Amino acid sequence: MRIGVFVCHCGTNIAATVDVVSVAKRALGLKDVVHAEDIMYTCAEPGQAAIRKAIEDKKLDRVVVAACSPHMHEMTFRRCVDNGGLNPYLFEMANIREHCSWIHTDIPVATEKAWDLVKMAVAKARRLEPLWSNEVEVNKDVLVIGGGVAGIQAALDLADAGLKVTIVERETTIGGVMAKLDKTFPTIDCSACILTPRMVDCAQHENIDVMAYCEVDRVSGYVGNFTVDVRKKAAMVDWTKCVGCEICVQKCPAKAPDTFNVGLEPTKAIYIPFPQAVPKRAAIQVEHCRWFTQGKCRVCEKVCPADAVDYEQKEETVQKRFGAIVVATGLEVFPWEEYYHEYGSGKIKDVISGLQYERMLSASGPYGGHVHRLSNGEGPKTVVFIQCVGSRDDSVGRPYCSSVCCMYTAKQALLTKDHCGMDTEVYVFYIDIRATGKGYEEFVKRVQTEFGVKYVRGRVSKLYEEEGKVMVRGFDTLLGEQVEIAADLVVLASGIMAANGAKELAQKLSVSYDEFGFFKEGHPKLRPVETNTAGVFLAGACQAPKDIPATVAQASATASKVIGLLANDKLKTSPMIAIVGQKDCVSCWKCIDVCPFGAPERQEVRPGELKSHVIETVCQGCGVCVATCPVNCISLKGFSTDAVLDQIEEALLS
Amino acid sequence: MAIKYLSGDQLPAFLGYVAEKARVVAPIKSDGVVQFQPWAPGKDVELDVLLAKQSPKAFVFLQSETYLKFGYRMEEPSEVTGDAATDGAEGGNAATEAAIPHETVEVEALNEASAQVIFGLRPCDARGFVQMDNVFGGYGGFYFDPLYNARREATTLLAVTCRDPRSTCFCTAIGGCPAGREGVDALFTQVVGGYTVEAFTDKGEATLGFSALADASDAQAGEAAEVKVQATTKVDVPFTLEGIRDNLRANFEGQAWHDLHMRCISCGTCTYVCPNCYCFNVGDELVECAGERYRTWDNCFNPLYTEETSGHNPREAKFSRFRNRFSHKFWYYPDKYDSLLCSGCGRCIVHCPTRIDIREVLRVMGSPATVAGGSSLAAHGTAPAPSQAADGEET
Amino acid sequence: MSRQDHIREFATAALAAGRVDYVIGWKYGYNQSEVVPAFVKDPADVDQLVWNPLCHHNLVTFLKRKMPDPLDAKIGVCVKGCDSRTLVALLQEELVDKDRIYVIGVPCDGVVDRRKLEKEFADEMIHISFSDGKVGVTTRNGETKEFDKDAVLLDVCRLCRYPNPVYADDTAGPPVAEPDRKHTAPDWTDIAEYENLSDDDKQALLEQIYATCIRCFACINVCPVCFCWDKCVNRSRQPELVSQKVGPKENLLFQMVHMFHVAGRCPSCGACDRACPVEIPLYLLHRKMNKELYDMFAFEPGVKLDEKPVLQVFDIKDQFGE
Amino acid sequence: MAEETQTSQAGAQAAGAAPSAAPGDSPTVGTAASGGPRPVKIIGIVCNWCSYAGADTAGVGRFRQPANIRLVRVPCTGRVDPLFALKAFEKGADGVLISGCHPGDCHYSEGNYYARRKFELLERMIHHLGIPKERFQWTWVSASEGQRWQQVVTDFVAGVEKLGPRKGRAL
Repeated sequence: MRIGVFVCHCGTNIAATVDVVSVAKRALGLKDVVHAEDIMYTCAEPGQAAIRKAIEDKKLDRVVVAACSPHMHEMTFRRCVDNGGLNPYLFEMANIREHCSWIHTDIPVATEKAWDLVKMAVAKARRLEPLWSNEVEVNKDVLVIGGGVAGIQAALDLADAGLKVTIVERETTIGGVMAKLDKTFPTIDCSACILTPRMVDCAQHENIDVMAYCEVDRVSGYVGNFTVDVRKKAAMVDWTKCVGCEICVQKCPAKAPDTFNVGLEPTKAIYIPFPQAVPKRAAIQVEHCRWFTQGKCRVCEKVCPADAVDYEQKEETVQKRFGAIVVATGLEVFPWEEYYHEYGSGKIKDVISGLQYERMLSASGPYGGHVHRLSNGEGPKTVVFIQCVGSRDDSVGRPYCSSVCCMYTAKQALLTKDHCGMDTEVYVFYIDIRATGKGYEEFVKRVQTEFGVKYVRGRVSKLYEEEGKVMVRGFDTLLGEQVEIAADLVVLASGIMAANGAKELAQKLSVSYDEFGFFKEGHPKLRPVETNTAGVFLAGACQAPKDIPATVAQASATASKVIGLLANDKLKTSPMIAIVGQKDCVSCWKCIDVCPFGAPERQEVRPGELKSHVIETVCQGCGVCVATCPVNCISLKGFSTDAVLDQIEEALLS
Repeated sequence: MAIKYLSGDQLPAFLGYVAEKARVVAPIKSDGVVQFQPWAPGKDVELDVLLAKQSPKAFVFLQSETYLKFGYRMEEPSEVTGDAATDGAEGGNAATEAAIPHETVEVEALNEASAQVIFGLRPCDARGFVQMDNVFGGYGGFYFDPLYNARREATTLLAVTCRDPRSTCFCTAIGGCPAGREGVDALFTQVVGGYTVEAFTDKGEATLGFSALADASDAQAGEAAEVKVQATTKVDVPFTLEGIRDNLRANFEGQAWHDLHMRCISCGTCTYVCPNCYCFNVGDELVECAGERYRTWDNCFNPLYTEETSGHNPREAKFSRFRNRFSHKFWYYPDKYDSLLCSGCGRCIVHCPTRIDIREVLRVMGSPATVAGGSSLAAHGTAPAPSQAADGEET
Repeated sequence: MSRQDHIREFATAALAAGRVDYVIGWKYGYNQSEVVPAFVKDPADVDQLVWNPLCHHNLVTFLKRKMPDPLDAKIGVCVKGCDSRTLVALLQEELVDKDRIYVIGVPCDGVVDRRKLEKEFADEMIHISFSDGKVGVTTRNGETKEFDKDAVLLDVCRLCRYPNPVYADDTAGPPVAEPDRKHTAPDWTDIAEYENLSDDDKQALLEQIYATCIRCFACINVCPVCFCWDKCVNRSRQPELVSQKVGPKENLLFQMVHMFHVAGRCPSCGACDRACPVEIPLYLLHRKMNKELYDMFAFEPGVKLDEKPVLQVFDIKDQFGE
Repeated sequence: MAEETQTSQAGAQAAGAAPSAAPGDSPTVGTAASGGPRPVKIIGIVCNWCSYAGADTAGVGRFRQPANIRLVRVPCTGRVDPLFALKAFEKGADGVLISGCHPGDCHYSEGNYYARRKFELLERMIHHLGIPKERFQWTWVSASEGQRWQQVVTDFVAGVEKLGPRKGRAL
């Protein structure tokens, strides 16, 4: 065996704390090591060239690079080794930067540890064997989870590229949060006017299949070949017949909370969220329907001209196959009522959330755009906006900035003046104004100057009712004095959280997520729309709070990534998977029991003799079976038991 | 030479005397288990229990011994790198120009064999060594094992006559005897008040310089002789050796092997407690540049014993391993060394987890009766089942 | 009718009916102080079969893959309570073909520890008899002694919670009275003394104990739930988990391999303890393992057919290590 | 913080094999140089997706840690055979630390669920073998928990150091 060891200075990142030269020198004393050198920047072209040269000159059959984390450059060096004419899997990396030079300061200590890490890597290298990846057919259909603006944008881009797209939306209509907005900042153009045409495009696009009122139950398989169980929830209305005429909604005698209008006014037990819904189909909220709760009524059934109502309808699960998955599950508004008791916990009628205010402003909302006090219906003379409710607030476990509140508050302040007259007193309590987008700062300035909205820097400590007013007690940190305002209406800029069930979905997709339930991107800088699970991509607020332009941009970026992926007819699978040494298999089938992916199967090796066999394309290389196999006859390529034990032994040798 | 006499109370003193020049190994009881152990003053030698669990072979033929240490030295790089960090983007190239290192191997042979005296073993145990001598090089010396022979050379065997052989003893059946001399350097025989001592070899002689050793009286000598006769008559002769090789050969395919091996669990107990079994295995262990070569006991019930690299194992079936053990002791080995590989101590019977009885096996397979093969188990070696009454538990 | 008669009767019937190729029971060995596994093929031989407190062998061992001869033999087997649990453990994982076995359950009220008796004599025992709670021993030289059976029971029997087979096709006679301890949590006092040792004392003791191991594989080959047979990783050279060298470290590791591989499947039948020719107290490990598994999952191996060994499955609600 | 507890070691021991340094012998790290008790050596076995990345995150954040741990990367804690830990102790490790993804976050969705059952039993058995509990730990550290990784390592090393290097013993 002929191993080459390359120790990287990484400028001073490593060399400042680790004596890379001595490490390289000592490496020549290791068994099978026939070449060792230190290199300034191994990942740079000159460094890679040196590796290729050494492979050539010294006829290396294993390469060890001691540098940064394999998560950073393993792929880079695999490619380099490959170009050097060596099988890319005959390469091993020692992480002497993240795991050594960056966390230690004492040079002798760090050097000694680096030396151990190099020895361990060499020990593992001895156990490496050439591997060849395998090619699998790619399914070119794409699943988009979530029918908000992100999902819609991604779907349309993908569909236009000729890919078949399925949008799964858990509500009865696509549109998401954007459909609930009145206007958009900073242009004050009508949100619905720009969104609904795109919604219609989705409905009409030959390559797009909109599955509304559905949920993703189970995801199995792997990039290029996902199998997804989609559960169609029971709408109790046969959507193949329903024409969305809304007669049933008018006639329905039972009231039910209206989630689309954020609970401002009740809707009916059978409902269609809003006039431009896509698909425009009715659904029954059974827990509020008289037939289901009291066993009488069936009015909708009687009045339905298409006789679409079907009380017997059961939910059903359909299985679909996809090559890639785009997650666009969007956001949820922070439930301020549960946390901000000083703001009345929602008991004060005239204190509402920003999104409720959007519905109040909206011409297609429950009040036809008439801004008024919910307590008495009068138009407000004084309106107070409070920012960062559920954002930048550790006390409620929301340290992050929701990034859109500053702007939508400014927009709503402006619209208030517009709806209620310029003489309306409008105050905004803020901590900082974050107006980083194109034209945003200018917009805020206009709101302050042209529209005379009064910005008060400070937090509101208390809201309470007094003589039919909502008393707003806060502190103006610029004037350094207590302020108290008697408001008619208070609007809270409630923050953004990940959609309900985001964590559960993440687990189904086995992608990672942060403590707040936002999905984790592959790399914050370099892989912003990918996840660590190949074939699963992100779009919109499910990754982090963003405004519409950012969301749309990310959706298109994701679409292009997916298009890039599915441009291949075949995909290379990782060869670092489990393989059964059938000679030693005792046919106990424990591997089949424990495999999360169903990769091992019973194979008849000769008549009547069954042995375990791992299906290469299904195996994801986790190695659970390897640890379970009592005879250790399953080996995980690249992580063989011998390799692990040798590393341990080497580390302890010194 | 003259028979000597050692009074019982002088035994510790005698061992102490011997221990001055050599390590003394003797059967010693700890936690109710009698095993051969290094003796030290104050430790009681256990001679009432006839046989220690294991034969003393482990003190000459170690169960596990490292006999070679080796190390690889990689040639140092011919050039020492300059301060590479200053060499700019190209890096130091510390060793690119250095000659390709090559390995040199250093080897260190280990073989310590210090003088030891094994006291209190039985003639059958001693005979076991003689049979191992054949294999390890005494015999014709066509293969000479330095490890074994060095220790054997340095070892003196002071055997004790079996006063009271057990029902599982069958030394006489294979040409041995409770007072056998084969392999014995000096023989102790328990008589009233002490032991008579006879040295058969110079080695034995050498241990008898102990001052308290007196010449045995005729009475004592006579008593000893009587003890030996008595003991010998006590040993059963459960099978005959006559034609046993031919019969084993003839019965090679016998169905009876299948019947007899049924309760065998293919462990190695019988071979590891046996004073004769000598099979071993060799292994290397290497970590980085330092390695060692060791050998350990192996046995014919170990699947790897015959497994081939391909994975094919000619003795995959349990019965074939079982058959091999007995065939080897009474057929293959005799063919080669013209002696048996068994000294009749019966340890394999007593310690077998399922009490497989070598005597029963030889009765069946060693006799021509079963050439036909279809022997039934009932016929052999099973004590008659008790009457209902005797089975008290159940009445 | 005695249990012994029942066993003989069931055996005769099964053989005669061709339901099995042979029946595994117990018979006397080379003398009447020893009982050994009996393999009866011919109805004429069933009279060899005995049942008494010497019948310690767990015959389920002989159902393990590679053990039957011929390999596809239809086998009748006698099982005590503890034995039946090992059988269930095998059945849980389909390591034994249910259709190829016929199980004769034998309710058992305790097996005597022959080694305890042995240590009472320098001479060799040649006959052991039983009558109302007494054990009578005769040695080769005619010495006789009587013991209380309870005083010479196997330790595992003192703590037994399942004296009646948990799985059987036919049962030899009426069940024995269920002990009270069946209804309380298991009793682990047998390892308490060891557990109370200091870390250093434990290490020292283990070192001493495992220095005597001769790696004969009796414990592993006799273990009824240990089914890898020739392929045991303890023998494996690649990967070499356990060095082939013999020493306290290696020998202890060797046993830990066994322990982990039978974790959740070993009901502590004690077969390994009894098989060990050098009398290593293996129960120190497998009893502890079962204690911990019980503590973690309230799980007892080999009791319910429809269960899976606890390490073969998981529960998202497990609460460990948080 | 128990920073930099490892004393420097004498030169290139491994270059040029000393046949005396037989495998299996408990290592004699640095005694030559430092004279005092050798620094403790700890084997860490971490999963690729969470804890290894978590250690990376700690590195990127420059979270200082004691230098006694040597990490072995495996794809998933589900791939960790309990025997790895025992083997490490047999080979002379002073401590063993195993870490993976938090339950529910396993990259392979289920691996760590199996693992935690094994580890819990392993931990209890290890103590049974007379290896003090300070010498063995298994835990969960996610890719984003660089600081937690620093804490885990620092505390664990401190615990092992209190006991010092292991003497050659059964396992």
